[in-house]
Amino acid sequence: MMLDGLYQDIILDHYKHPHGRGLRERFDGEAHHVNPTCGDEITVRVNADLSEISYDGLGCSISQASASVLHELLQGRDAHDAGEIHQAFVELMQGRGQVEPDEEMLGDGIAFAGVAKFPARVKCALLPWMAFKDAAARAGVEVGASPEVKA
Amino acid sequence: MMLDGLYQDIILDHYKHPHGRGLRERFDGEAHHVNPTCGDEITVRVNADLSEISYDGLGCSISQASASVLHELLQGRDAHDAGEIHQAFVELMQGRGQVEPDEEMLGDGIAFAGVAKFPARVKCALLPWMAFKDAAARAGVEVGASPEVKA
Amino acid sequence: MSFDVARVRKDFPIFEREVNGHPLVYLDSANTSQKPVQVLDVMRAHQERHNGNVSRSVHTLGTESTERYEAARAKVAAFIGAGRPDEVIFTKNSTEAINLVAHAAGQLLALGPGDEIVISEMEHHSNLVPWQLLCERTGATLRWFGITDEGRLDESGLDELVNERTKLVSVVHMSNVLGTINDVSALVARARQVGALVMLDCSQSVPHFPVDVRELGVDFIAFTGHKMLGPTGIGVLWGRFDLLSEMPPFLAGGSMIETVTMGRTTYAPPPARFEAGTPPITEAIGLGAAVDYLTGIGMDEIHRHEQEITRYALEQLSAVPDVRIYGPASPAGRGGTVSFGVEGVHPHDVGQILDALGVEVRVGHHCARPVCVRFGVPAMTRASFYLYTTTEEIDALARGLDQVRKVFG
Amino acid sequence: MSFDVARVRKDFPIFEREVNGHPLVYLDSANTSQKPVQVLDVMRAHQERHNGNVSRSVHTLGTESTERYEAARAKVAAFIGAGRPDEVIFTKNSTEAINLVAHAAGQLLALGPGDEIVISEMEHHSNLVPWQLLCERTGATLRWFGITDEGRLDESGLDELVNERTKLVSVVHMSNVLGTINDVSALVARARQVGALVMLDCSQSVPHFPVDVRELGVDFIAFTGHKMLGPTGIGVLWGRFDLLSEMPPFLAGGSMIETVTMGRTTYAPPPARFEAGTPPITEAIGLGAAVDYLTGIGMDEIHRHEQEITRYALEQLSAVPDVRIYGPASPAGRGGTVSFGVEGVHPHDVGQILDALGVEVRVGHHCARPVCVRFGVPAMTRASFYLYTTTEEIDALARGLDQVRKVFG
Ligand SMILES: Cc1ncc(COP(=O)(O)O)c(C=O)c1O
Ligand SMILES: Cc1ncc(COP(=O)(O)O)c(C=O)c1O
Repeated sequence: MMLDGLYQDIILDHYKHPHGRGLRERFDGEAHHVNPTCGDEITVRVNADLSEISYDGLGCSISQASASVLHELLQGRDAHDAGEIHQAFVELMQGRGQVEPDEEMLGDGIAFAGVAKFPARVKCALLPWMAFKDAAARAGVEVGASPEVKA
Repeated sequence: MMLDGLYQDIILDHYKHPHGRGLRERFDGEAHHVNPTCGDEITVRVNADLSEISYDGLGCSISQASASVLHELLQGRDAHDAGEIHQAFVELMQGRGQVEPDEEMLGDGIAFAGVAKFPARVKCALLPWMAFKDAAARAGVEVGASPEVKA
Repeated sequence: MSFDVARVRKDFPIFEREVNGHPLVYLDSANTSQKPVQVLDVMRAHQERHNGNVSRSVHTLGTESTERYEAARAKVAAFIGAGRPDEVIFTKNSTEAINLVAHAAGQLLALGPGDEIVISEMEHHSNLVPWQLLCERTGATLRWFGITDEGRLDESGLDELVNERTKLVSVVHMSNVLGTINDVSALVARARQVGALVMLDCSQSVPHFPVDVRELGVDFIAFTGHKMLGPTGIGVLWGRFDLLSEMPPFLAGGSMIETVTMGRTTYAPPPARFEAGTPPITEAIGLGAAVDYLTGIGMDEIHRHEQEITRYALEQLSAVPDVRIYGPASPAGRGGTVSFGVEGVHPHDVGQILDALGVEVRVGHHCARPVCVRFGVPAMTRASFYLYTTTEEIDALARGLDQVRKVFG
Repeated sequence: MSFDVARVRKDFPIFEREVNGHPLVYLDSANTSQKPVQVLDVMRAHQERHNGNVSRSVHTLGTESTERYEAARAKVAAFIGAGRPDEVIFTKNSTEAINLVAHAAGQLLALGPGDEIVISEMEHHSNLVPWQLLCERTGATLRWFGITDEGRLDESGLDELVNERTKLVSVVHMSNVLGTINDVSALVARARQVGALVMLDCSQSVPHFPVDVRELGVDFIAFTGHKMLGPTGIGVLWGRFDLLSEMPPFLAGGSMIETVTMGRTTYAPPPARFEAGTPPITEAIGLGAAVDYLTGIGMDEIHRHEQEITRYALEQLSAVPDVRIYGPASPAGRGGTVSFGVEGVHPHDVGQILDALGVEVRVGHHCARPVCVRFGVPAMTRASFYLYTTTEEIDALARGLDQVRKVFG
């Protein structure tokens, strides 16, 4: 069935057992993003040195698993690395399934390669990443100029 | 050619040699009507006893000839007769070519029977008659409740 | 002649297609309906043979187009029991129709601080945001009916909510989320008592059961072509003629004027006054054909069929473990739109797995976010039916939900 | 490959029909254009195979519809040289597009007494009445350019007319009556000097010659699908993205929101913010197909063909006794729209006799009454051309005018 690409075990796993979920009290930047089409919401908080990245939200398996993966990939990185990983993830999502993911850089994130073939779900996967970018900017961290995302 | 029904000699004659054209100074009721689609305009003035009906306007052969015929048919009639003739003319125009005109009542007006087959021109033919009805009402004369006309 | 859903389905070319390798199971008609070949043929023929602009020319093509366009108006008027065709205004959708009233009737009512507009928590955003904006523009206050736990309009506070300060009440006739059909008789009576205008959002009712504006006793209704077998790009505002006659224009431009000078313009009577610019001509004609099609089958028949499907769907869905239905639990007083949740699975995921099985349902807040908030969820899954829906399609939905529970179990 | 009008005509099914026993001679494209089979096929296929609502569902039909709808937006954006697809807003026609700006930009500019809006005497009512109403709402003053005897925009008073009080200038790019193509470079430069916004009504230009919004240097343009081989029910507003981003919504409802509560709503970014409700989906896709068709032939080629036809028509019409042409007398700086009068014969009668010969021209004030007033006539007769117009059709027009003079001679 067509869903194999979308609901990889890795994604379902992150969804059922999310990493780093729950907002920390101390943070330097916060952003709240909403997907107006489906009502999915996420709040992301970061420290200025990215030593802490926490989140909470309501949403589908894709957006929730994506937040969990984001936490795993970016927490504790420096701004430069975080920017590179961020950019790679965004490019993967916007590649309509044509981009070959770099497992070394994206780790569990490569499980999202299949999502890129479902245009309606790409924004689910990107929701936490866009919120993270805003939160980081508010904490004074620029994670690179990723291409703009259409709501 | 299809025009025979529309441009009867009688109509062209009234158009080229209109009866009663030119506004009188003395009147009891006046109305100015415009056909918004084509910009045709007419002003009609009447005395309370319908002894005088005058008009002036800009428009196509159909509306101008119709005003001339109206003048000929209604000036000097009493309100009852004018109402009957008015009603007969309106019915003829709205009959889509299915109404047999009464020559005794409508005189030269029967030449307009063919106009009824051209929906876009019916309002040209009716323009003076609607203006007359309003002018008469303002002079205190009711010429009967003719069916409403769509602009 | 009894209703034959198999024969009806033959009129809809889209049912020949597959989705993800499965026959299409289209359960999203509350979002937009499919179109029978009869409607598509009329539109195509018009564009190939009679295309011209309306109300503007004496030439044959223009006259033919005008006649067809006006005939569509007359058909729509008859379909909803309007007193006269001139009470029917063609817009691009329901949303424009409601905005038109919010602007033009809003201006007519000369709203200001202290005045109140009443809507409900059950509204589609299209019957909510225009009134919020009207209140912002004028200083009037927006108030609303709540929703009961059963998914019905909570009229317990009717007399307080609709009071001497109320200038206009606008509520949905049938909820696009809960399926609830609102009996508005008490509301209309109360509005009459206090002299308030009443508008009904009939986007979900006119397509599905007989609606008669005179019986309803309201002042305005809005509905939309694409939900009733017609094309996109066409909607309808119906209004009482005397009210429309008093209303100032909303959109301005060609064809809505009486005469224009650089300094001043006077306006044509309704409906022209409210149809600025070239209208959706082919689309109006297509809507006329859709009305012919619906009338040919009979709105009573269609309603009866949908009631049966709804009863069956409610039974089947109730039998699926972990499924919770929002809105009235029995077919009485509701239409063929059923929203539900699957415990522990986000609607997006439900919809995605169903789509993989060819079952097309809508997920999200359905442009009625306050309804979701009322029931404490960010989103719902919705299956909605029409004259072409079969019990086999409901079975496919139920099977799909088993699959959903398997993946996320 | 050179332009072959005979081959082009084969794409338009309507040219097979007769009118009043004569082959159809369609000289009313400025009113509405005919549609090639390529456009009709794309629309039909969409409705038969892919119909679903846009931006709302995760299901396959909804995704396909959304992709096609957004692809149409991208095509239209490329066609007019827009910086990005999001600068293209789909409306129902030009008229709605202009009203949108009159409301939303009007609100953004916070207009009040003392502010000025500048238009021209050459405007279609759709680019005139919305500004009159805006001035009524806000107390701003409406001012306008006159027309020279040659039918050109009178820019002699430019610096006084467009001044520090001017907040917005909106003029027609090509007159739908006189055929004049306005070179707006001086006007745009002056508007920039005083900080005024500039809108161009491109309803008659975008269909007929290459238009590049960046070259024009304006802030907004409006145009309409049915005049450019597309269907009715679809129009376009293009605006600079940064401006659109600052503008408040106009029509409100589904799909234009970010989040909604009963008390407060926040809005989506452009273009969604300005596309409330279900948009004309099939119609936008049809417009995309029309843009493909036009691009396939080439807008330069189309313009060149129309220039030749116009030259021929101006010659032929000048040769008919008693005919007076309004507007530029040579093809330079004008398009393929020629208005004229026949001495002593009302345009209605001219049009009627031509129609009897199968020649479809428009008569009346062409929704631009001030232009008629400027030239001292209540109405004009207008012949307008497009890529499918032939010299034989011009000959038929000339022969028809001989007949007109015979009947009324
Ligand atoms: C110059 C001009 N502006 C605006 C319009 C209005 O276009 P629409 O009627 O499609 O809104 C037209 C055509 O009718 C036009 O020729
Ligand atoms: C109840 C209700 N009102 C209004 C609308 C808006 O209709 P449209 O999007 O066609 O304007 C819809 C559907 O989207 C609806 O279901």
